[in-house]
Amino acid sequence: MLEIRDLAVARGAACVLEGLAFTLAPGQALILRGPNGSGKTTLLRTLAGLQPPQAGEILGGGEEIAYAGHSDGLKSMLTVAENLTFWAEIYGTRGIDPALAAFELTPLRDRLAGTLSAGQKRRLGLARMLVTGRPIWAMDEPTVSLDAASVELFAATVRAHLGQGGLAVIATHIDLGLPEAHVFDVSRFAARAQSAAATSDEAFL
Amino acid sequence: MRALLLRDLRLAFRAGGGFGLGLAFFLIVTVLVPFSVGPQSELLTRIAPGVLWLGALLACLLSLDRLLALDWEDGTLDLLATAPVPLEGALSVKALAHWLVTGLPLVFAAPVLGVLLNLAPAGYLWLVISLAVGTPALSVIGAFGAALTVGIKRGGLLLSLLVLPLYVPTLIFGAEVARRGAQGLEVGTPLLMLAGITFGVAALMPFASATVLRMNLR
Amino acid sequence: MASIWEYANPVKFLRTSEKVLPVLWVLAGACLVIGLIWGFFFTPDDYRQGSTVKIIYLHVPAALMAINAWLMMLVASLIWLVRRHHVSALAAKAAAPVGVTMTLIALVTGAIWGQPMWGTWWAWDPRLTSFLILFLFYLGYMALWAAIEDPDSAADLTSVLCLVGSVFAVLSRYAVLFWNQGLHQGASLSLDKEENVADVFYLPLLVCIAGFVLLFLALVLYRTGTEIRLRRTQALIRREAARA
Amino acid sequence: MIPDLGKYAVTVLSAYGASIVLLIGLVLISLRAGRKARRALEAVETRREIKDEA
Repeated sequence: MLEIRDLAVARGAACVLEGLAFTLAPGQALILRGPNGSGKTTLLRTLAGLQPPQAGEILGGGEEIAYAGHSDGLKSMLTVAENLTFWAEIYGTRGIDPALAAFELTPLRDRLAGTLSAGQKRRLGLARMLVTGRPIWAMDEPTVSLDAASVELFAATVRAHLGQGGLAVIATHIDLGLPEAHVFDVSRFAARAQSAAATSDEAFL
Repeated sequence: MRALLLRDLRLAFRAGGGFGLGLAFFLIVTVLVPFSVGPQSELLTRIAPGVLWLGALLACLLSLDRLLALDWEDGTLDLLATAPVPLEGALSVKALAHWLVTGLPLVFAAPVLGVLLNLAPAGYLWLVISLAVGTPALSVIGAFGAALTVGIKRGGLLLSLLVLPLYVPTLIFGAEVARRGAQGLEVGTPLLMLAGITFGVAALMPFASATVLRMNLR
Repeated sequence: MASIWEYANPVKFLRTSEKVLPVLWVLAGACLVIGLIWGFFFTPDDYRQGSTVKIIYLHVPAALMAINAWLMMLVASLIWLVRRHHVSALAAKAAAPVGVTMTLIALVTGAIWGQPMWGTWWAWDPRLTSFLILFLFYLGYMALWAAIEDPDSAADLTSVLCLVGSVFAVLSRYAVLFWNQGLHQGASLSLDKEENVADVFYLPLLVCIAGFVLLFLALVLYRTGTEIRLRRTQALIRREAARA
Repeated sequence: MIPDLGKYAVTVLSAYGASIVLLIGLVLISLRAGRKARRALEAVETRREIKDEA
């Protein structure tokens, strides 16, 4: 369960989105849409707790959320299995084999991450979500550099996660093949000029 | 936590850079000193403890900007900040890994380099002890500097400017222990002070480091 | 009585400082001119130090303000971290260059005085050394302000640096005292001995200290105003861009 | 006019000279930066007024 109420988020000193509200029940997914710079990344980072919201509240986030950003946080000098095992240990979960299998990384498990192709790296980054064991996935452009087959793998993984009562908030431009997901267009919530004039600037106006 | 420590150590050994570089730098600085002050052995004996401490400090400083910058660039810090480990703990562990990779080898290398500088026989033991007690503080303080400058492009020079004044007390007490030891004087007071700094810094500094790192991740 | 937090509003601060500043400038200038002329022309020479005793009218007030400026920055940083008043953060930023100049004056006059007294420009006297370290702290603080683009992050990070730096400055002070004792037993040569300075020296010194305090206040108020105007300009430009 | 400073004349005068140069320099730099900031703010504010009237 994830609920946000009247949320406003800021990038740097400028408020980009305001009045955001949605409720996500277990098993539901939300696709964030909006042009570049509309604030999808900022919203996801706020949901993940990396930055405080400008206004409003987030219920059910915090320790329930696993976040995947533009960068996968991979170490090129570690193997695929070592990279994944590290995150599994950090999150206190066991067994990386299901995650490797889900993204067809099992044959690559002893390769150094630095020798993977861009798409393979991304798949490894996404496999990390499976080892977190957290119910809510907040993902920023997860399908960048994935080919069609890998996008299908990803969609299947998300569907399986939802089937187990998980939730997902995904910012993307392409059709993921998840017709059951709700689409949420953030550009409707673009902050008006007055409030966009920077939250910390307010004191000086 | 243990996973993070093991990962950092493994990375340091595989990538090579961090591990050997500090030692090589320490060696070169030590070798250059006689070239700059002259080869008279009694002069070298007198300045050896201080030179070795300064060399160790600079070698420590050299690798500080890798402490967090690499994890910042590839997004690991974002993911760590959202993971179920307290950032204070993660930073302590990273400082510990930095010390194991940089500080500890310096402790073992120092007596060997002491031979080059004609260190007094009584000084070896106290040199090693003072470095063993003092260098952890250098890593922990350095982690604070790294957290402070992690978001700044080409922050390496700024990092040195910020961290070096913070190193003053550690250097003073550490070098004092080594010098007094070499002269056969009593070392208790400075050694206690040095240990006090190391423990105090290890206990409190991670909170400041985590605070500034969170500010930088926003 | 109005709460002092009202002055945390930048616009209100500007309006008030506009009124106070002319008075402060005049007072500071008057005190400095009177104090320095009095000290320079109308005080006798010390029987031991000769005319070099006249340097205390610059050295002591500058050294005092070098420390007070850092203390002021510490308080302002704490206020910013706790109450998040922008004026406070900007005041800390504005005070740093003033503080560093005061430290530099203390160091330069100390060195010039030391030349005939100790026969050397620089001695690693505990007090001089402490000021040198303080100087380095000021440099680091200012460099960090200059390196960060986002003004709020810069205020946050420099505030924490100021806090941590203060602890280490105190530690360094004790370390330096300890370190120099090890070299020459307690033979501390220092210019500062207000404790046993006679009245003839003391009164002009007080006037000079008042002058330095007032000058510091005037400079910090003025420079804080400058910082506020710069922030306001940026804020207005950003709003224009957002409306366009 | 100048009091007899004895053998320390150079010392005292250079200390006063250096300090006064530093102080005046600081004041001048502050004043110049202040004037520049004031002008920049005025430029933006007049631009805003013109736009508001239009």
